[in-house]
Amino acid sequence: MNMKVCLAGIELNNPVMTASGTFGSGEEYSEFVDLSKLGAVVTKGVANIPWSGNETPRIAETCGGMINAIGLQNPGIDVFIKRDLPFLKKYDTKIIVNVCGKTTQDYCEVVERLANEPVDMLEINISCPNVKEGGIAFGQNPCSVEAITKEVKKYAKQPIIMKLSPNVTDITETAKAAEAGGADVLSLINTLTGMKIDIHRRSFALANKTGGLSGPAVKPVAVRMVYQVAQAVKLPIIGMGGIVSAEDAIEFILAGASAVSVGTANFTNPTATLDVIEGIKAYMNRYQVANIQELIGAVK
Amino acid sequence: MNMKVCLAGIELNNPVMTASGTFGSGEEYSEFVDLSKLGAVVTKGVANIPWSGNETPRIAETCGGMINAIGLQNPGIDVFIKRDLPFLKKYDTKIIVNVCGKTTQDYCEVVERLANEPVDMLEINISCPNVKEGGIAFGQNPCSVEAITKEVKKYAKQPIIMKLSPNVTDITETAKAAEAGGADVLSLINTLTGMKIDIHRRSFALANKTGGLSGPAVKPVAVRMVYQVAQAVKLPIIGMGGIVSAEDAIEFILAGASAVSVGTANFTNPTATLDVIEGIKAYMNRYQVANIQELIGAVK
Amino acid sequence: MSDKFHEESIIIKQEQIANGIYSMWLKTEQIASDVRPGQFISIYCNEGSRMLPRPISICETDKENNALRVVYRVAGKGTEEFSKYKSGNTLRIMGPLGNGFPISKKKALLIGGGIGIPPMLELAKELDCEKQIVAGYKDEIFLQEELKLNGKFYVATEDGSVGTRGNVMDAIKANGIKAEVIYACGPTPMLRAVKAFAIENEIEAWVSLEEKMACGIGACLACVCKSKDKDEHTNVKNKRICKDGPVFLAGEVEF
Amino acid sequence: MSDKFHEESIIIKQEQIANGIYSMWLKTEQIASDVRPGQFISIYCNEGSRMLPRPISICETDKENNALRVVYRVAGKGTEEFSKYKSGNTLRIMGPLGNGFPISKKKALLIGGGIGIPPMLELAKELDCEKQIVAGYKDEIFLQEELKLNGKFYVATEDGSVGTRGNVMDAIKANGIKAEVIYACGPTPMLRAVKAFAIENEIEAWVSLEEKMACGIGACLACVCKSKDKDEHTNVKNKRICKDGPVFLAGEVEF
Ligand SMILES: Cc1cc2nc3c(=O)[nH]c(=O)nc-3n(C[C@H](O)[C@H](O)[C@H](O)COP(=O)(O)OP(=O)(O)OC[C@H]3O[C@@H](n4cnc5c(N)ncnc54)[C@H](O)[C@@H]3O)c2cc1C
Ligand SMILES: Cc1cc2nc3c(=O)[nH]c(=O)nc-3n(C[C@H](O)[C@H](O)[C@H](O)COP(=O)(O)OP(=O)(O)OC[C@H]3O[C@@H](n4cnc5c(N)ncnc54)[C@H](O)[C@@H]3O)c2cc1C
Ligand SMILES: Cc1cc2nc3c(=O)[nH]c(=O)nc-3n(C[C@H](O)[C@H](O)[C@H](O)COP(=O)(O)O)c2cc1C
Ligand SMILES: Cc1cc2nc3c(=O)[nH]c(=O)nc-3n(C[C@H](O)[C@H](O)[C@H](O)COP(=O)(O)O)c2cc1C
Ligand code: FES
Ligand code: FES
Repeated sequence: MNMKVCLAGIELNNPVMTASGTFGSGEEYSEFVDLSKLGAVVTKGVANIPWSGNETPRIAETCGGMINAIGLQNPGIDVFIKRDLPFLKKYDTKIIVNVCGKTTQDYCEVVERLANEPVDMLEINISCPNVKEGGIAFGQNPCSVEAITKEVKKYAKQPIIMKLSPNVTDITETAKAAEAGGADVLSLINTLTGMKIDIHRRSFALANKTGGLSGPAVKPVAVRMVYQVAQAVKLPIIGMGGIVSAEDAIEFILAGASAVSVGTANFTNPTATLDVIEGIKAYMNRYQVANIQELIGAVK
Repeated sequence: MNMKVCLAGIELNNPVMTASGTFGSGEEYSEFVDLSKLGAVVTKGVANIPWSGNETPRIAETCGGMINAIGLQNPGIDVFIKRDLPFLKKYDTKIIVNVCGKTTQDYCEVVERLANEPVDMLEINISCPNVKEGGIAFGQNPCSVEAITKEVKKYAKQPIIMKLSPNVTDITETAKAAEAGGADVLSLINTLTGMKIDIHRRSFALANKTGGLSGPAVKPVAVRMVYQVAQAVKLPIIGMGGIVSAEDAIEFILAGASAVSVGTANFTNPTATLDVIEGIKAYMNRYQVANIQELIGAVK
Repeated sequence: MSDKFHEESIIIKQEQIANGIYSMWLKTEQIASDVRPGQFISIYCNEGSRMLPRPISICETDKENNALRVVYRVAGKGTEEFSKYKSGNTLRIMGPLGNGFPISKKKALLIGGGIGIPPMLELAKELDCEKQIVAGYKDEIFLQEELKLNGKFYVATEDGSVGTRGNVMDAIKANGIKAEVIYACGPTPMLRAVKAFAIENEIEAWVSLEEKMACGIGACLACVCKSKDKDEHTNVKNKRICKDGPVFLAGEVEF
Repeated sequence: MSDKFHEESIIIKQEQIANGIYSMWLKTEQIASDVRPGQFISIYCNEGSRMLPRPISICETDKENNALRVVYRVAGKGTEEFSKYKSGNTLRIMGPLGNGFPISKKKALLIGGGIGIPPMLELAKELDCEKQIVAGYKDEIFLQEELKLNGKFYVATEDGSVGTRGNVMDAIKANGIKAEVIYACGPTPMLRAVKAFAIENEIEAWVSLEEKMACGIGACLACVCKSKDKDEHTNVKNKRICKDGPVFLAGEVEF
């Protein structure tokens, strides 16, 4: 059985990776998960300088999901390169660094700093709904998606994954814009902007008022978008949004994703990633699928 | 305790109504619900001529919700006026007719036909994701929202509610467009476009491939949009999307909705509407809220 | 039309009667008191992430005790949830739903395939006429004892372990069964074969159809099937299985 | 740092010990074997619509039997779910989590407010020094017997029905309690008062903080509090309550 998938020339042992922001830089979860078993570890977003993130409360539970407004707290690229990269290098997995910024310049700075580091790919987060500048502001407009992709590509030595926002009228437009800008891979979906109100305190559940909705609740939207994007562009797709089980992951793969990320489910089950990998194997066994390639985009 | 709310001059006994398409024309649910207890009954979408709707399967369950692609099956305006309106008139509730069409002309025809009928308001569904023509195609573009609102208003004798789609980058733009077009009330959200894949049969769960996601899963998105629209326009808002309990309904009201609709929850609990009304009363009692007006938009 | 009720029922007894097949007796307030064979109930999940009810046929009633029996197969997450409950646990249910089979005195052939067998029991108990019951199983058989008591009983199993090897049609042919009216419930391919057989032999045939449901009472239009003629209610060629069915004359619907 | 485990635990005993307050003993595989007082566990809901674990302090351990006790208040849907389970039911849990209280020989004052009282029991049992325990309740008291066995015990109730009328600070003042080290867990206003008291009297004070959590192990950055100095891990003035806490020196964090 062959579970290897290839994204822009980078071969992953299997298609299962972590969703940025839900797995730190892997260290904490390494107590539960042998990182070498993962297709890739995608790190929490990292910026050119340290960010303190938003006020608390930063999360709230919702039916079948959660909203978060962490606000991209991160220790900055220096600490990341010095501490987190060496840690990840100890494992036989691919390293994908999620990059955030307030300006195009910020993103480029991080990309440039990582150019000669042992990083396999970079995921550009232009879809975070929880920061005032940068993030989603870039990700909702096809023109700016194309522009930032082009800029980032100038500095990048590794393949570039553009992470798309679901908070758009037509995701194929931003997908095509990223493709036009030279993106190597697309990942989707980031979170849907949501809100929760505490009716007893009569206030917002999150200090930031709005937050990004993730978890199984959003899966139908995510699968739909992956399918639409798979029909619209030629780039490989990393699918995510509500994956809890192998069944969920296979839905995304059948819809057209070459790889998948597990996010919120890590919070419900620290070995969710491994369970998904085992479950995909079991499915391939049951239906005698020799090569996972046969499943990618098989439902049209 | 005063639970009366006023929408465009129409006074409702309470703010709780049914969401279009989940309650038929009230007859079936009247075995469980005394329709006179509802603020209003919003009917299933009705077109100028009968529509057969989509192929089956038309629905599929998802985590905390469902996707549907009924495809606006309806018996047409003639049967509706002859059979369903007289039935509804027997109850002491407001009657809101949801209107669908393939062209602007279709909508206007229905609106004109209803002008002299005993109908309190019309809700124009320009946001159904499950039909090839009409529906969402009108609802995703601010210019066409404004245009169709203007046209419909020409024929309308009753207040017009424009029902907005959540499948947009910025819902305040379509909301403002509807306001500019002369809408009297806004209702949101219609369903989020979603997809489910049956991994065992390797096919789409719905014959229509995509369907509209509804239920508690979407509530955070719906509350966020109601809040955003409440900040952006002056029109009263009917909030919906995932309301199951009074707590949910109050969230929408605090976010800025003057009234709320209960949809998918009817399928989980046929008396959901009544339970929501009772629960709102209990909340008002507990917190000594004399008039529900005090709650509308109280969280800012 | 009988009244419909929405109530909290109490599980009186639950047992596994075959591999993955469960039998559950529910104590109801009102629902069991006025059930026609072929009607079904909507069972709601207690698990909050599952919003839609599960339609399950009424297999048997104990009207004196206002109890009803359902026999179901664990097909997915909802039925799996039900299978874990024990006597004393509660389940919200709505019913009785749908039209049910029309009762007559004609020589009857009751055909059940797989999980379409359970409603045949209540039907056989209510029919007061000459009854022949054909039940088709994959391998393991269930409800055999109860059915035997209520008519001449024939079995088909796919693996031939019991009765005729093959499907219900094979058993009907092998035993040369004749009838004036057919009542059938089972997988669509079986119902198609029954319809063809009924047309060929000019027998009146009633079939019970399935479709995914949301409201279960005719309001949402999720569960339609195509009808030969324009339906009076929908004003198009669609009938609602939950309300106008699940039982239809084989000739009036397409499946 | 002790190892963390993720396992299916079995409820040995569950009882309501006060209005809305439940005590639950869990049989674990490994978690209970190496717990420090002040640590907590993440309890996962079985209900599939609730994705996030509930952080609950360890109230007591029975290391021989690898069991641990939690005492919790029904605050919302998750704790309500837990309260319905009976012995024999299972709950997935992760732990032990967080740093726990530092153990010393100094004359200690343990302050618990409301649902912050439970962790004080394991702490009192582990501390080998002069112990004074002040527990503040709204009205109904709980864990009193167990706490009495492990130190000099003072009570404050808001309604004055037992002990000092008022809050824990009132009880401390009323009884002129002195100490070299304070350990406190309870609502934020209480912790603020404790901090002020500790500064005023120059006493070392350890407080256990709360925040909404997602991962519970330091990965998601949901549960931070502001720190006086730049935190080594985060590289900003934020500490992770689940990992660097929940126990902090009162002076090093803002709350
Ligand atoms: C009128 C009627 C009577 C039925 N009687 C019986 C019976 O007596 N015994 C029995 O075992 N089964 C019966 N079924 C089928 C039964 O409803 C499904 O097996 C059951 O709903 C599956 O639910 P699940 O949660 O286990 O599966 P899932 O696949 O997890 O269900 C997901 C959703 O799909 C729906 N669904 C899945 N399969 C079916 C199906 N075959 N028909 C309709 N909806 C489906 C579920 O209700 C649910 O909304 C009947 C169906 C109908 C329409
Ligand atoms: C380190 C720590 C130790 C705790 N120890 C105890 C204890 O021993 N006994 C006890 O009764 N309670 C304790 N709590 C509080 C307990 O976690 C919450 O009361 C509980 O999570 C509420 O869950 P719910 O589903 O009932 O409420 P809901 O309001 O339905 O919960 C919704 C979400 O908010 C979170 N949440 C709600 N209230 C809190 C809170 N106060 N702190 C953190 N998260 C919250 C829940 O975990 C869940 O994710 C502790 C909290 C922390 C952080
Ligand atoms: C707590 C949290 C933090 C996140 N942080 C980031 C981030 O730093 N960068 C990013 O691109 N996406 C971030 N995301 C989005 C996830 O990577 C993912 O796109 C989204 O959660 C959908 O997947 P899921 O439903 O499996 O969680 C975060 C999500 C959560 C829940
Ligand atoms: C089965 C079904 C049918 C629907 N039909 C219509 C319709 O005819 N017209 C319309 O405007 N909205 C229709 N809707 C959308 C609902 O009115 C509502 O906007 C949406 O479901 C969100 O509310 P909920 O989460 O409470 O269901 C339908 C929804 C469902 C689930
Ligand atoms: S399930 Fe709603 S009409 Fe049949
Ligand atoms: S809960 Fe994730 S860092 Fe604390």
